[in-house]
Amino acid sequence: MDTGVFPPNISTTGHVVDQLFWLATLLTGVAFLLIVAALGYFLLRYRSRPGRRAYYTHGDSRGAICVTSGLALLVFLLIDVNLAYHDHVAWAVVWGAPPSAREALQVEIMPEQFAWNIRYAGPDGIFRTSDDVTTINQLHVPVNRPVIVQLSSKDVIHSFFLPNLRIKMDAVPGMVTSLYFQAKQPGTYDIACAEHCGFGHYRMRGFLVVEESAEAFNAWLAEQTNEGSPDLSWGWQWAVSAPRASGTPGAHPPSAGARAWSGGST
Amino acid sequence: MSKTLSGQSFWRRYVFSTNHKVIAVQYLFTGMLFLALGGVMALLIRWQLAYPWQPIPFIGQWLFPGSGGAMTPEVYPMLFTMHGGIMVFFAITPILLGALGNYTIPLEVGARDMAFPRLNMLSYWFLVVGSVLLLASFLVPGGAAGSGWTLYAPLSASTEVTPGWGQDLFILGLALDAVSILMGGVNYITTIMQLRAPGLTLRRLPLTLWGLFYSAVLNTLWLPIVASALFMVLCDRRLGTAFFLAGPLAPHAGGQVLLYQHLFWGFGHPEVYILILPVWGLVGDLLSVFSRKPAFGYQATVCSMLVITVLSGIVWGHHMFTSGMNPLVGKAFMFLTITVSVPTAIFFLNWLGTLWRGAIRLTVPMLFTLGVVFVFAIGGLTGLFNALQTFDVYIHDTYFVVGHFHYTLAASVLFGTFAFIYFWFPKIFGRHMNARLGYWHFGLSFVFLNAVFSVMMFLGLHGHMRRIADATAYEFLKPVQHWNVFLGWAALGLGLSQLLFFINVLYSLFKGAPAPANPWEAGSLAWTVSSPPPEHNYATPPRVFCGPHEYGVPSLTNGDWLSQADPQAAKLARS
Amino acid sequence: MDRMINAEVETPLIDIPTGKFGMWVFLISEIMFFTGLIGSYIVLRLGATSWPRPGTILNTPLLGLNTLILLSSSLTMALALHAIQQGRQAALRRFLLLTAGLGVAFLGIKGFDYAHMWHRGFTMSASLFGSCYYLLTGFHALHVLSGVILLLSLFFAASHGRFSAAHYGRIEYSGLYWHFIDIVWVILFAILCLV
Amino acid sequence: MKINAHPTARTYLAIYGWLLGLTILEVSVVLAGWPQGATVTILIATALAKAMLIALYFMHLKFDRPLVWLLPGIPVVLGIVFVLALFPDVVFHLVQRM
Repeated sequence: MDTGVFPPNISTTGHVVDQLFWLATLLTGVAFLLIVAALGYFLLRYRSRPGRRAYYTHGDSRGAICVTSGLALLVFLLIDVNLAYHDHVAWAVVWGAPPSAREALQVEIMPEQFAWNIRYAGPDGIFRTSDDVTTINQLHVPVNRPVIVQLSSKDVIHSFFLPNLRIKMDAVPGMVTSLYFQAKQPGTYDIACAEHCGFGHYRMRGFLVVEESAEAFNAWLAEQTNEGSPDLSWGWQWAVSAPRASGTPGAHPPSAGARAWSGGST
Repeated sequence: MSKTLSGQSFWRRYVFSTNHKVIAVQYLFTGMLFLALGGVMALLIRWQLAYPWQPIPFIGQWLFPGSGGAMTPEVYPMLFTMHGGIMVFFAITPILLGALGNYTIPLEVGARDMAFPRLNMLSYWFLVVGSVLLLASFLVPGGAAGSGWTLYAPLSASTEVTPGWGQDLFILGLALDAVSILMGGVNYITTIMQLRAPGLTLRRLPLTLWGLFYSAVLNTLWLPIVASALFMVLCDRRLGTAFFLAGPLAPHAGGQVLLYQHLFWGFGHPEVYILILPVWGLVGDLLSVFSRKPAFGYQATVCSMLVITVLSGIVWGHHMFTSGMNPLVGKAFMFLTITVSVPTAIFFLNWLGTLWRGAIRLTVPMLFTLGVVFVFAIGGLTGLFNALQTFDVYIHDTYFVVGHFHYTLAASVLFGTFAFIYFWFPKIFGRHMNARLGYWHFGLSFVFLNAVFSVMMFLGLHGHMRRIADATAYEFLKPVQHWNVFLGWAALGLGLSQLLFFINVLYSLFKGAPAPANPWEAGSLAWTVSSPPPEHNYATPPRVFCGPHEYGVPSLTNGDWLSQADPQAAKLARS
Repeated sequence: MDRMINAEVETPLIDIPTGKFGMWVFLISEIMFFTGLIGSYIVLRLGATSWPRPGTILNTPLLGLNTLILLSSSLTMALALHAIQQGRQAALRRFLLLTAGLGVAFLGIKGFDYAHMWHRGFTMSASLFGSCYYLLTGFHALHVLSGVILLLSLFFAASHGRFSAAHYGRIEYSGLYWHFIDIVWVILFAILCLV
Repeated sequence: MKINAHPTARTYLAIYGWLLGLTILEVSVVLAGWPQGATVTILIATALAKAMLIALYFMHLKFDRPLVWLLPGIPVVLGIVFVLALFPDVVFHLVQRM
C-alpha cells in the first residue's frame, strides 16, 4: 500500500522494509500510547489538592517488583524479540539471497568527490577489457533482472543510496563493498550520496534509469561512448564469487590490503 | 552571587576560584552562551534548507558579505559540524556535567567541597581554552571544520580533501574539552564514592548523583578512546601518517578507514548515555519531590542505570550497519541494542509509579520533568527503528536519525537542563525565577520542539538525506520540500521561545523574589543549608538518617516530608 | 592530606585514601587511552598484509637497555616510598632524584634513538610501522616527561620537609603513576619493539 | 587510615631481580632469532608476568583491599573486549558481502 510516507518502492524486496517499519510503528505506537495515557491519567487524577496526601510507598514491595519486572519482560518479549525476529527474516529476504554471477548484471561504481563513476563489463562480460563502458552519474539497468553493484571510492567515504529501492551501501576507499537489487518497474529514479563527503555532498545526484526491456538496455549500452576515461582501471577484480548455499558473507577478501591503483588516474 | 565568600581578591573569588559553587556558575554561563550560539547555527541551517541559497534576512550581509548575504556550499558543512560539536561538547556537557555536577555533588553528599578543588578549577579553564580554539577555527583561512562533528576518517584525516587549519583547531578544541571532562570525572567519582557524609550510604544517595556518577564513569572509560582517535587523525593530517587513510589518498599502505568509525562510535554511543544519565537521575528526583511521594523502585532505577552503563559500551555497531561492517557483527550489535529497551522500560515504569497516587504539584521544574518523560518516550522508542538492521539500511544517514537523536538529545536533555536550572536557580542565586515566564517558556518550547523534530523524522522516512545543503535538486524529495519550509519556521519559533528563558534568567538574577533555604520542600541535604549556601557549605559535616525521598510519611503530623538530616527520620522513615 | 576536606565520612565502598582513589580513577582513563593506541596498533598490524620484523629496523640492544633503565627507576621509586614510610628524609630525596635521573636518561636514549633512526629514513610518514612506532613511543615518552616533572616537584616539596612518616600520600600516588608508565613501556617493548 | 603491611626493601630488590631476568630473557630470545610463533608466546607471557609483578608489588595491589582490583580491572577487561570487537572488520576483512 502506498501511504505517501515512503517514496514509491520499485524493488522486489522493498516491501519487506516497509512492512518492518509498520510493524515497529504498531508495537512502539501501542507502548507510546500506553505511556501517554498513564501519564495523562495520573496527572489529572492525582493532582495536588489541599489535605490530600500521597500514598507512601517505595515501590520495592514484592508486588511492585513483580509488576515492574513482569511488564519489562513483556516489553522484551512483545517488542524486542518480536522485532529482532522479523528483522532477521527481513534481512534474509533483502540481503540473504544474492543472485548468481551469471544471471545478474554486474556494475562497478567508484564515487569520487561529487560524481558517480559507473562501469559496465560491456558485451564480453569481463571487466578491464577494452569494451568496458563507463558513464558518469547514469546507471541504466534492465527491469526484472538482478543487478550486483560493487563499490569502492577514490577519495572519501560516500554512500550509494537508492531511496526507491530502500537500499544503501557505503563506498569506502581501500575496501570493496557490494549490494544487489532487482527493479520491477521501469522509470527514472534518483541516486543520492548519503554519507557527508565534502561541500558538494548535496549535488552528488545520479540517475537510475530502469529500461523497459533487455533489448532497450543493450541498445543503450551499445550507443554509450566512453564518457569516463576508459583506462580508469579500478584495480580490483570482481571480488564476489558465486554465492554460498548458506548465503553467509565471506567471499575471499579483496586483493592485497591496499589496492594497487594500477593506472588509476589520481 | 555568593555574598559570603571570605576576603579574597576579586580574581581569587570569582575568576580563579576553587570553590565548587563558583565553578558551577562559570560552567553554567559558558554552557548557556554556547547553547545560544549553537541555536543560532541551527537556525541558519534550517534557513538554508527552507530557502536554499537565498540571502539571509537581517544578519545575511554581515555573515556572508562575499556572496551577497546567501550561504555558500563551503560554509554549510562548517555550520552543521560546529552546531553538532558545540551543542554536544560545549553547551550540554558544561551545563549538565559542569554546572549540575559541580554544584550538586558536594552539597548533596554533605562535603565542604570537591575532592580535588584545584583540579576542579583547572577543568573549567581547560574548557575555556578549548572553546577559544574552537571559535578561532572560524577565523582561520579555509574556515572552520567541515567534516561533521563525527569527523569521519578520510574526509577529516586528509589535508587534500579538508585543507586549512580549521579542522585541526576543532580537533584540538575537542581534545582540550576531553581533558576538562576527564578532570571533572575524576573529581565527581572520587567525591561521590569517598566523601559522603556519615549515614549517607549508597542506598540513600539522591538519584541525580547516581546519574552523574555513572555518567562520570562512562566518561572516564570511553573519552580517552576518542582522544586517541583524535590524535591519530591529527597525525594523519599533519605528520604524513596513514592510520585511517586508504585508497588513492593514502601516502602508504595499511591504513584502515573503518578503524576510525569503530574508535569514534566506541566512544560515541556511551557519549549519548553520558548526556542522558544525569537527566534520568534528575527526573527520578524531581518526580519524587513534586509528587510528594518516595521515588518508586529506587533500587530498580539504580540497577537499571548500571545495566545501561554496561550495555552502552557494547552497542556502538548500530551506527555502522551500512558502513561496510560485517553484517554478522551487525546482527550481534542489533540484538544488544534492542535489549537496551528493557532497562529503559523499567525507568518508565518507575517514573509512572512515582506519579501514581501522588500529590502532584505542577511547578515549572515539574513541567519540564514531565516534558522529559514525554519526549524521551518518543526518542527512546524511535531508537528501536534505528536498531533494526534491515530498516536502518534504508534510514541510515537520513533525517529520521537526525529526528531520533534530536528527540533524545535536543529535547530530553534540553528539557532536563531547563528542569535543572529552574529547580536549582533559587539555591544557586538565592532568588526565585519568574514562574509565569517559565510556564510560557515550557508551553512554547514543547509545541515547537515536537513540531520540529517529528517533522524531521517524517522527512527521514521519505528518504531525505542528512547534511545536504539543498534538497530541491532531488526528484524524490520534491513532494516534501514544503515540510522543510515548515520546519524552518517552527525552528525559528523554538529559537525565539528560548529568549523567554534567557530573559527570565537575567531578570531573576537581579530582580527575582528572594528564595528561602528550601523553596520546594525537598528532602536532600543541599536544601538544609541557606540559599545561596555559605562558602564551605557545612560548618560541621551533617549526619544522614534516611533516604532523599521521604515525602508523604504517614506518621508525620506537621508537614508531609522528612529531611535527610532530620534526626527523627531514623525512627519514622523506612529507607 | 587525604581527608582534610571532611573530618568525618561514611566508610566508602573501596576504603582507601581519597588521593589514592583519585589517582586510580585517573589511571583508569590512562589505561583506556593506551588501549585506544595499542589496540589500534595491534589491529592495524594484524590487518596489514606485510609487516617488517622490528629487529631489522630497531636497535634491539639499545631498547633493551632503555627497558632496564625504566625498571630500575621503578625500583628506586619504590625504595623512595619505602624510605619515607620509615621517616628517612635524606634517603627519600636521594631516591626521588635517582628516579628522576633515570627517567631523564630514558628520555635521552629515546631522543638519540629517534634522531638516529629518523636520519636513517625510518620516519613517521615512511611506513605504517613507523607511524605506529613513533605514535606509541612518542605518547609514552610524553608521559615519562610529565612523570619526571612530577618527581622534580616532589623533590622540591621533600627538600622543604613537606613529607613525614605519617604524611606521604603524594609520594605513594605519584609512585602509582610512575609504575603505571613503566608497565605501559613493558607492554610496548614486548609487542612493538620485539615481536 | 589503616597502615597496611608494607613490603620490605628486600622484597623490592627481589622483584627487581626478577624483572631484570625476564627482560634479559626476552631480548636474548629475540636476538637468538627463534621462530616467530615461539618468540611471540614467550614475549607476551614475560610481558604479562613483568606487568603483574610491578602491579602487585610496586603498586601495592597485593597489600591493598581486594576491592581495589576493581579499579584497574574494569578498564583492562573493557579494553580487551573492545580490541577483540575490532578484529572481524579490521583484521579479518570480513567486509559487507552478499
